[in-house]
Amino acid sequence: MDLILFAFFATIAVACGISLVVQKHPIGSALSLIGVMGSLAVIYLLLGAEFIAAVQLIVYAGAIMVLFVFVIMLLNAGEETATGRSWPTRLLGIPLLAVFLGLLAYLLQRMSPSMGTVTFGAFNTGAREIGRSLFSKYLLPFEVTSVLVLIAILGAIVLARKEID
Amino acid sequence: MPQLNAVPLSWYLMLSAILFTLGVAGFLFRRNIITVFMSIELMLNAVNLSFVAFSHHLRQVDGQIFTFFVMVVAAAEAAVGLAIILTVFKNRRTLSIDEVSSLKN
Amino acid sequence: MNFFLISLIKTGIVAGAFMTTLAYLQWIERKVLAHIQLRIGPYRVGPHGLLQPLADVIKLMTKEGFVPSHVNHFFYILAPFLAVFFALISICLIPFGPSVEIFGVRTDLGLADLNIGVLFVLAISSVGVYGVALGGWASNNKYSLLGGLRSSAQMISYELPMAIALAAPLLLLNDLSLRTIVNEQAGYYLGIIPRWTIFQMPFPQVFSFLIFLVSAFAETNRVPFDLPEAENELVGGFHTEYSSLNFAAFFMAEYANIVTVTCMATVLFLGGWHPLWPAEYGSDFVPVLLLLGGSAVLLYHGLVQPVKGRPWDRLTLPAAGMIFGALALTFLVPVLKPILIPVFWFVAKAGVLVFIFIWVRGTLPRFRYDQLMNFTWKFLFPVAIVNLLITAFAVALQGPKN
Amino acid sequence: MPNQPDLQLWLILFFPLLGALINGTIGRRLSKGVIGTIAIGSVALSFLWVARALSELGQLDSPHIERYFNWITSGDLKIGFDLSIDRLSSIMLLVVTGVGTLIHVYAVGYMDHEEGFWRFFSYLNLFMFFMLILVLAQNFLLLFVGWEGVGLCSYLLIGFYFLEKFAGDAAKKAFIVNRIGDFGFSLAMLLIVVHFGSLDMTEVFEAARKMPIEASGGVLTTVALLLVVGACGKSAQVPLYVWLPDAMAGPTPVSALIHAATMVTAGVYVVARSSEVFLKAPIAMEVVAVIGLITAVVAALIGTAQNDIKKVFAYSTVSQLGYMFVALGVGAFSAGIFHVVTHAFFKALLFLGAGSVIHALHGEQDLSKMGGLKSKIPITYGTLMIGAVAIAGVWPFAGFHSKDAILLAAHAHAPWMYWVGVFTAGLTAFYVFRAIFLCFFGEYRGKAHPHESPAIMYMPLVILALLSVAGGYLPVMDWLAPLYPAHEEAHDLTLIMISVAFAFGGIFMAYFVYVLNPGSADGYAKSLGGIYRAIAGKFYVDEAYDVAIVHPIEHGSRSVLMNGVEEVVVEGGVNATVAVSRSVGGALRFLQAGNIRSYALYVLLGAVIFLGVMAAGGGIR
Repeated sequence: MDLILFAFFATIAVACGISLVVQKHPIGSALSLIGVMGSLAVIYLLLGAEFIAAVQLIVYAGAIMVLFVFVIMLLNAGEETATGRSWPTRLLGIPLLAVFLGLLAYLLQRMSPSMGTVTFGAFNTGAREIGRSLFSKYLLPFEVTSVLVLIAILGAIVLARKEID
Repeated sequence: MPQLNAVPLSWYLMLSAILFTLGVAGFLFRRNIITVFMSIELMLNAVNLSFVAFSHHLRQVDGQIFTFFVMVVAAAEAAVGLAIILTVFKNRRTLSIDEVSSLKN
Repeated sequence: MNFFLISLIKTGIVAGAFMTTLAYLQWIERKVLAHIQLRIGPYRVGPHGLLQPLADVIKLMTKEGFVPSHVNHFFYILAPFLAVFFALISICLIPFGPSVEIFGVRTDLGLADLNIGVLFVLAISSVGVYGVALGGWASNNKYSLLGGLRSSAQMISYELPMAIALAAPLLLLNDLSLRTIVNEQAGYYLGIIPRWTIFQMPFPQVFSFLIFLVSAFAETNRVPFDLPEAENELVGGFHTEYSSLNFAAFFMAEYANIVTVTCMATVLFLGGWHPLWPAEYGSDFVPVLLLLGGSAVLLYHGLVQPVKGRPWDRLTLPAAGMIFGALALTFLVPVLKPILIPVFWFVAKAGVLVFIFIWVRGTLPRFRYDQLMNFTWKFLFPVAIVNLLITAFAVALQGPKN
Repeated sequence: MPNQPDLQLWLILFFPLLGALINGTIGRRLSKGVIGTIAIGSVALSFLWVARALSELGQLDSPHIERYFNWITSGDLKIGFDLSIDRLSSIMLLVVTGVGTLIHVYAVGYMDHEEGFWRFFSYLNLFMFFMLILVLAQNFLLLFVGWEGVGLCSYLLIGFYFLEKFAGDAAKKAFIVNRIGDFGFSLAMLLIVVHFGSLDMTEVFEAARKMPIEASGGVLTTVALLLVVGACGKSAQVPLYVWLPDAMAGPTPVSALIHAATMVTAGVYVVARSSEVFLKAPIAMEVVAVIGLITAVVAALIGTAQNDIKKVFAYSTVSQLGYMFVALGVGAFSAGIFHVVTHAFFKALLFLGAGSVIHALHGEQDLSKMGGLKSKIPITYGTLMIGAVAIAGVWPFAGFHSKDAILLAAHAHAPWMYWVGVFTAGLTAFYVFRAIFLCFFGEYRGKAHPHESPAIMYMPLVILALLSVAGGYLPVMDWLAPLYPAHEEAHDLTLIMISVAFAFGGIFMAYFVYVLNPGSADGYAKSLGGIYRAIAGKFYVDEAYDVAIVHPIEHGSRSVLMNGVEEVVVEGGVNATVAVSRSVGGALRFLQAGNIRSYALYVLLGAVIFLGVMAAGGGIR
């Protein structure tokens, strides 16, 4: 059962990821990214991270990506135009990426026997545990992050209110 | 069905690796700033996945906390980054990364 | 397998009921609005226009599903599907009643129950933007685009006060599973005042309820926040370019959202299926009495004193009266009673809220856009935060729950 | 010194520093009254503290040392922040703080109309701070700190009117000339460190005492000579005296405090302080004496032909310093210090009086535009007259005692020195009284409307006048006697009479020339011809320096440094660097095309390499 679910959503995720890369239109990429996030949320559920799954949907799919879509619409960004300067990156990039992925895979399969398996429900974390450690063990980082967010808000406002000149 | 109910951890990690690579690919090959930005988000997601997977593996909640922080930071980053993109577009009238390669217009 | 079977049955029932409700919600809305405006409203199709929804559906289905040439096909088609999907999906988390015994099978009234139900509903509603936004964008039409932009901005903005308003009762009930939440609200103070969240000590959540309601209006793009489809400025807003089923899909999504939101409000603030006063004071007989009264009125108007110039009434009103009476009797059947009573209370509360939705639409004018934004950012948001703080403080003072 | 009380000597330094800081930082916003109060108060406080400390110490048979913290530690060389008081420094302390206080009071009145009031007083307090460090220092390095500090302050204060060019130039001149002396001084310090392995004065002098007298040079002689170089710079001795007359560009209180009473005597103080060293180096002693004599005569000669009242007094200062050096040179250290004290009194008096005159004439300094002021500013006249008599060395005024002590010592050392000294005394009397007569007698030759100075200005004058009268009876020499080997002083009345006679001769000469038949001076000047021109031209020393030193340096730097080093080496090097970096940058430009994706590519490359290494290393364990 787990395996099927995992396989299914993993396939969706990878497919959406690929489509993010190949889509010509930003909106298309955005939607595929949302797809990735949604399937990742499900996979988080499989990993027993309910809270993270929900937050993944709320924050990523619900806020960040909406922001992206909003901006794309606002700027009415069309399909991107090919420029001549992209061939060297392609030329070097594709093999490099292949090597990169290959190495990762190699290392993973080297380590996999030592890592065991994941079974649904073996380890469940609700909002409670997260909240506990968030407000006890990770209190300082939490507060710092809040400050960071505040700063980000201010920065966004300042940047966005700038007029065209 | 035992092995049907047990997915090797390394598969999750492999998935995250693939997604990450895809993100890098998007970063490398796309020319639209927004798309590049989204590729970055994709990489973040991939990393988050490994975090959660490890947190399940180690039976510790910390990995998920990290994911949480990553998300918050990503939100902040998105806010500021998109604002910057807006400004860039206002000033340059373009979204292509190659166009904005120069420090001054 | 048993589990799957039961789930299947329940899904079927709920889906059917839900769809019908949606269809008839529109009829109800039109009727209510009509009476608010001193009109009769749908009357021709079927007795009192009861078949109007059917007619509408047929009309919309038989219309040509026209796709303009200048639109972005994929997203143009995708948008309404997304909208409907996200609108319908969250109903499956709503608990309509307690776990009951039917024909020897014990089951919960309600499809599913997640540990993070509230968060899930929140997530779905936050993702719900895409339908409208994409639709507006894909239509490749200035008005639609504006509508889409407006709705996305509006939804993001009202997401915050909504979420924060939700957080406050969660502090009182300290659980995220909707069913647990409802169970937490069982019981009465002084044996008479229900322990619903809006009445619950140490800090009754009246404000957060109001905030939630207002943001709900905005989230569902209802008057007075229906900027995305402001006819007089944006033609039809995001659905200007849509026709036939796509168009219907958007409307269905809207009504589905209304239902979901009202159900959420009921669950979170109005104590779900718990009756307004305890059963020992005869709260069980409220539906019976209501229905009987209704049937009495109908019979009176149908048989004793018919209204002038409406010949059909001689047949339809008594028939309706009969039906009402029959329904009233079903509430007395001991087997069905434990199922129907809670469901009744739930539906009653949700219905009242829905009525409020319609009522507001009939009375209030539309906001201006800047007013809309100022309202949420400068009023709702701070108030919600303050409310949350006070609640947290109260809860902290009260000490840990037993 | 375990049995000695802890006197918190640092407070003496602390008060002026605090005043300087306050006035220097927030002085701009303070009212003049507040600033003046702070300035005077700080100095007065440290004066009181000195008095208290001395009263505590009583008979100061052995120096009182307070060690605060270890300042520098390099290898086995330890230099602490140590302050000390012995009989010598106690006198200097009293003079510095006492006269300093008086001059501060005077300055408040004098600078009243000036811009940068707060700036002036913060500088002045800072000077006091450094001067006190110099006096209190227990080791040479700390002394050098004070030494440089007073140099800095004198630079700042000479250039106080930095809007006028001459002030800036004078300041630079003073600073640069002092550098020469400081160079000598620092060399001396290095030599001391190398030889004695310490800079602590007590230790050094202990070591020096044990060493034999060097009849024909040696380490001590070198050290002594280097110290003398430094002292010449600070105390304006031949050949480094040229900066002092120009230093009169500063405000008059500055001239009085720094360039008459305190700082310029630092050289004398240092030599007297390191008497142990000098006593072992007769050659150095001779040099000191000769330098002193030459300075005294030359300065006195030049002084006779100056028309700027302050310049006159400046040259007299130089020649008086010469006297002190003579005293040191002939081994009469106590006499030298005694003269320092008395000179501080009457020279401060003279300068402040001159300042009062200038103040009365709204900034007029030219003697030829004065005259007949006797009746207009009587108090200034009286006090100034007393100062003149005192410097002329007439019995029983202060100058008489110290000067005659010196002259007797000189005669005991070598009679010819005595005669030169006496001649100089006559000259001194002549030019001082020339200035006085030109200023106060005859009829008024200026245009401004003179007015008497306010009380805050003439009160210090009066006090200093009293000191100049009575200062001669201060038991300075007896107080210092235990420090220095007593040398036989033939109390030869005839010698004294001769010197006094010379003084009166000078006075009468001046009276005859400038009062009885004014205007005859030019005639005499003509009859003297070249000599007079030489004197009036200050022996063309400045010009000589220009030709001999300044021009070669300027020209050399212009030709060698600017055209040679600058253009060829520096610019060439720069251009070469530019060319190289440009070519390299051109090569590297393609890596840094601002193309983000290529950057990402590099990052990816790095990651791949990293992973490769990991894989080769066999994964993570």
